[in-house]
Amino acid sequence: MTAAGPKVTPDLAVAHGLSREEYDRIIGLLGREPTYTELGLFSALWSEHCSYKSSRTLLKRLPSRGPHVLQGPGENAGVVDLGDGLALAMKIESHNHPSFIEPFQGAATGVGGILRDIFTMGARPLCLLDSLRFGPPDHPATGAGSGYLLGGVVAGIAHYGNCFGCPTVGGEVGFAPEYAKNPLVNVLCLGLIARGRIFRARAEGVGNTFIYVGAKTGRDGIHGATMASESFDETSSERRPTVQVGDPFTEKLLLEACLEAMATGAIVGIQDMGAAGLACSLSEMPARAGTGAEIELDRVPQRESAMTPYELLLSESQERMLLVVTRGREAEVQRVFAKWELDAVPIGRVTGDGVLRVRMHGELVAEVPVRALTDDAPAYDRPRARPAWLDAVRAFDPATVPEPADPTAVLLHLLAAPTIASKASIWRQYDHMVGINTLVVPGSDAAVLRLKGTGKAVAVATDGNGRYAYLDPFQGGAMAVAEAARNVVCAGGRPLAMTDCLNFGSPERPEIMWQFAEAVNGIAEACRVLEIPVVGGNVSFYNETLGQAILPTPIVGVVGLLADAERRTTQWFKEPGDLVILLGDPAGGLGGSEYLATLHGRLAGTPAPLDLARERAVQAACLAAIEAGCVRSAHDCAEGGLAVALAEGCVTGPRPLGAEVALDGAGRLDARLFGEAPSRIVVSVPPGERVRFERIVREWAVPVTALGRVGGDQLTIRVDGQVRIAASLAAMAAAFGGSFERLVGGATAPAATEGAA
Amino acid sequence: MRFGVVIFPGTWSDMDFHHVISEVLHQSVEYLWHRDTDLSRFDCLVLPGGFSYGDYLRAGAIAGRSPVVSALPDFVARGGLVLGSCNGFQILCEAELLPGTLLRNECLQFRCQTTHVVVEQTETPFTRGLRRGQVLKMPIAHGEGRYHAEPAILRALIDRNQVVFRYATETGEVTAAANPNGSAWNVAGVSNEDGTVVGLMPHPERASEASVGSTDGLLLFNSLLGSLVENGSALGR
Amino acid sequence: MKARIFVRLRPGVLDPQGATIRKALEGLGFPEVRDLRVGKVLELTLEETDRARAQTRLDEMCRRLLANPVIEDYSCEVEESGRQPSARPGEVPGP
Amino acid sequence: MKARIFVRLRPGVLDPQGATIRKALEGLGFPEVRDLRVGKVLELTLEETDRARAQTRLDEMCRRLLANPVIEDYSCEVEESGRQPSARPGEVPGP
Ligand SMILES: Nc1ncnc2c1ncn2[C@@H]1O[C@H](COP(=O)(O)OP(=O)(O)O)[C@@H](O)[C@H]1O
Ligand SMILES: [Mg+2]
Repeated sequence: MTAAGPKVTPDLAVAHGLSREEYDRIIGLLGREPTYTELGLFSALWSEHCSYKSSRTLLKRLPSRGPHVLQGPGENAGVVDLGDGLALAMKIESHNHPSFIEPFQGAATGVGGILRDIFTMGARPLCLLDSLRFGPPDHPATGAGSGYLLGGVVAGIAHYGNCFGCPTVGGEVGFAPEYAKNPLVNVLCLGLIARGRIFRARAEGVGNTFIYVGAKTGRDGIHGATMASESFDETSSERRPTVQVGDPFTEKLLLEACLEAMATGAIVGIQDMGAAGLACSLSEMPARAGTGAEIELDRVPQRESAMTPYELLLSESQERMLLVVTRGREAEVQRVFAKWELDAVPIGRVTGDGVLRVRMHGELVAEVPVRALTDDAPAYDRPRARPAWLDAVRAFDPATVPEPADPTAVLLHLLAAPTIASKASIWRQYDHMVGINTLVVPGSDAAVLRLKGTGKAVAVATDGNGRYAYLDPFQGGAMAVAEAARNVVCAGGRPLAMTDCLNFGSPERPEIMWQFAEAVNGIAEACRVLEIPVVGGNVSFYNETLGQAILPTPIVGVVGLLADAERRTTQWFKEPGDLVILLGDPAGGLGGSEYLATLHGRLAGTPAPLDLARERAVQAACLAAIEAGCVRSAHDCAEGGLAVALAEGCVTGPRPLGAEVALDGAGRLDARLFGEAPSRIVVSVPPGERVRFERIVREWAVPVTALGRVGGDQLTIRVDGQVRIAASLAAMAAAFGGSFERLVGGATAPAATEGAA
Repeated sequence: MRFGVVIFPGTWSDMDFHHVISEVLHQSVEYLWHRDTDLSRFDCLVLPGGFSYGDYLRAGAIAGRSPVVSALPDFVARGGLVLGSCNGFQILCEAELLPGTLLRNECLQFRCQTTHVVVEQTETPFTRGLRRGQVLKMPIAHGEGRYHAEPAILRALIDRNQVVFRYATETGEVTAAANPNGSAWNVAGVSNEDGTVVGLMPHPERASEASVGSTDGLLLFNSLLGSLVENGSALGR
Repeated sequence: MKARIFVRLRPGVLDPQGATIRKALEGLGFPEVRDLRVGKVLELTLEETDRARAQTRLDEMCRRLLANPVIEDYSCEVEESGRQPSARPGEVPGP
Repeated sequence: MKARIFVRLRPGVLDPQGATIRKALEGLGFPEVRDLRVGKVLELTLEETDRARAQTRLDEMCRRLLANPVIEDYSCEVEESGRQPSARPGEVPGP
């Protein structure tokens, strides 16, 4: 074995992000000290990002089986059956750390990575959604003025998705001070596959050939995987040279070439090279198949000169894939890649002994059992402790908050709050139509995309509320599932499956680990009751800077199926005279609400309770009514409560319409108008359908409240007979549409890194 | 009618045009690769949208020098028709098959939105079935769609009736507010002198089915098919 | 042989990017900037030893592909051998 | 006073645009081009008469806005007065 590079010592291992115990474990597994190259392999594969060492055991609690699941967690993406011989690949991933260091390229390469996860499965990407979190727009780091983080991230997503040609059809953007130095960039991708044509990341068949395809390898992002497994401190900027630049053009060629090569039947297995690059693919693919690999690194196409084995194995250059091709059929695959002007180079063989052997210049530079890198990676049951501060923040006395004197002004204020306001100035920068499948474009509760040739469609939404999770992580996890599913239901989709991205602080802190475990338990519980299996996801830890963690933020993406695409529903009112009806309990709570945060600057209380059985009934009732064709609009009540949901019903459609609504009952005025609670959906129903609607929803035993009627040019809300809100359509539209426009609209300062002109 | 849809490295509206031509219009359609130069089996070629060659250097610049584009002048001279949308329009301008060029949007951002265009010219095969002043609703999706030509050249285009579409309001008024990218004279599409090559920034293929919001894009194809029935599909070749 | 090709928007062609940058600079406390325009510079190495031939070839590349005469002007510089493009007199190297 | 600012990708940072243009040039019969990289050049006029002060200000602009230090290097040139940026020796002016 050749010891290229410095001598390996325990200190060097620690500098690689491994603990001393982990280093001893490596020596135990190898029966000797690792070479420098081998240390690089272990440090990357045993990083939190690749090994899930802090979360693996807990994630097993997530239910992943269901009648439609064709592929659960463990592959590059999950796959569900859509019928008609079609299957849907789905996966969400975070690119939080790279996006903080370089927002444009960080977000762009995040899109690139999730697209590859989808097309390695053999799927053609159908759409993207992006869930983003930033500090408040007036915070210097978010810098709406400089457009720096927010503008950079949005431009990066637009650059990559638009150039590649996959529509970005939805997502969400939220703001809170806790994200100022740790923005979140989570991207979800869906892809379509013929049911029997699913590819997997397995190196099957001793003697088969590993073929490297795509972009050449440079010194990009070496240690990206360990970077994503550390918190930020003052020296983080010194590690900046690791930033990768994405090339969506090459990715597009890679997509077409991979799908065409897959059609030859010569490809046995395929995996993208993402975090930890070649090292990851060369160990995970054989590990999944119980095989080994013999690799000649000299053959790897290289962009820079004099690269070492360590660098070649750990480089995170983008737009690359590793294929396993049936021995003797290499030329068929190479021909396809030549047509697309991409490299396709055999770099080694599948072996039967379970060992990864890497040679360079004829010398052995690494010889490691693949299981040592993968299955034998440490798994920790990290200490967990309920945070001492939790009771204090949950204790909230509403009496300390004055009731609003002018509820109309509060409504307009909330409509203009960055988390609630229209994000049109973001999504008009995204091509959300390419592929001509987008039946419901961004701006409603869920996007709807048709499945050409079937009459069916899929609905998809992402959701997550860091404030709820902060105040009650179990409920925050469960609410994320409930809300994403509710949004899909509001569009007329029957939830099929979900994927989750769990964004937390450092797992080495017991209180963060407690939040994480609670959130996973909450998600698991909601999945069981709502019968939505988890088919994959992602965990992003270490979202903290100088000990200040983000709000715990589980983001959930739910996909639903519409048996009849023509039954799709949007959130806005459509016809004057239609009845406005609330499904679910009208009561809302102030705990953790947007109202409390935006108007009173407080993050406190307990979120309104989530009764999963009730949630299930409300969703079932709404869906049944939509499928029966007696609902003209359906909108979930989320941030800002009932009043904001009604206002959005008025102003978000192509034709703004007013409404007249009356509320009766008990409770504080602000809680009734702006309080938040799960399991509430505002629908509009044509008067002639009222009887049929009531008959359908009665079967599900959910509370139904007739609120009023659509019509006029203002939203009037009477509470106990007294007009409390009277807001004109123009005022609401200006508040809702104008505020964000000013932040990101128009020509922002040109980030030097914007892509090709 | 035999359509060809050209694929350059980085093209992405190819499948969308293919879908509309075969599934909505039920016409014969084939893909062509950017290296193909035998165009004799086609009546009409479509240069679709996308980011050919990543839009690197200038949008459409590299594709504008590809073999298939080099074969277009001959194809056109023999009576062939060419429609370029979005990146296809940029390519045709770069190849000097259409006058002018497309620059970065004035807002410096990509824009994906619904636009309305008013029909200025009904002498092309793609607009023959339309009325002058008719308003069409078609989306745009581009970062470099600001039409530019030297003032004298633009004047000449207007005089020779080569401006085919202009951005307008829903009711057909040509206003600055209706101009999504800062195009000179609100130009959204132009033709060559004969009207046999037409380029436009909007996406007719995304406006060809009611379920996606508009069927106005189909009118371009229907005009074309009508004109071919009239002229016969051999196009005099 | 090293060479640089400059491609600039022709005078009279609107440069919104340049205008936006100028405005942003003004906002950051640089009011002294006037008429900022953004161009491209292509830095390349040519397998060519003859300066005159190199210049002819560069010119040809610009005409064939690199510049669009409708909107752009170009100019080419061949570096004197041994001299780095960035080591010009009057130039402040970045950090 | 006229000035030019060059902003380039740092060495080692992938330049997909440069690589694509190089390949296109090769296809058009210019195989002699190696390592093409694309940068930006900002040409501007400064209301400033002191060269040294101009250079300091330009440097500041680059650090504050014009260059992204994560992936880019920059350099600034102040033109000697009366001299045009394009009138350098060894330069072929475009048509
Ligand atoms: N929060 C989660 N919920 C469910 N599955 C998860 C979660 N996080 C990770 N997984 C699964 O663990 C596997 C490894 O994830 P990851 O390393 O992100 O994949 P990749 O390397 O393809 O990006 C995947 O199959 C993923 O779906
Ligand atoms: Mg993967």
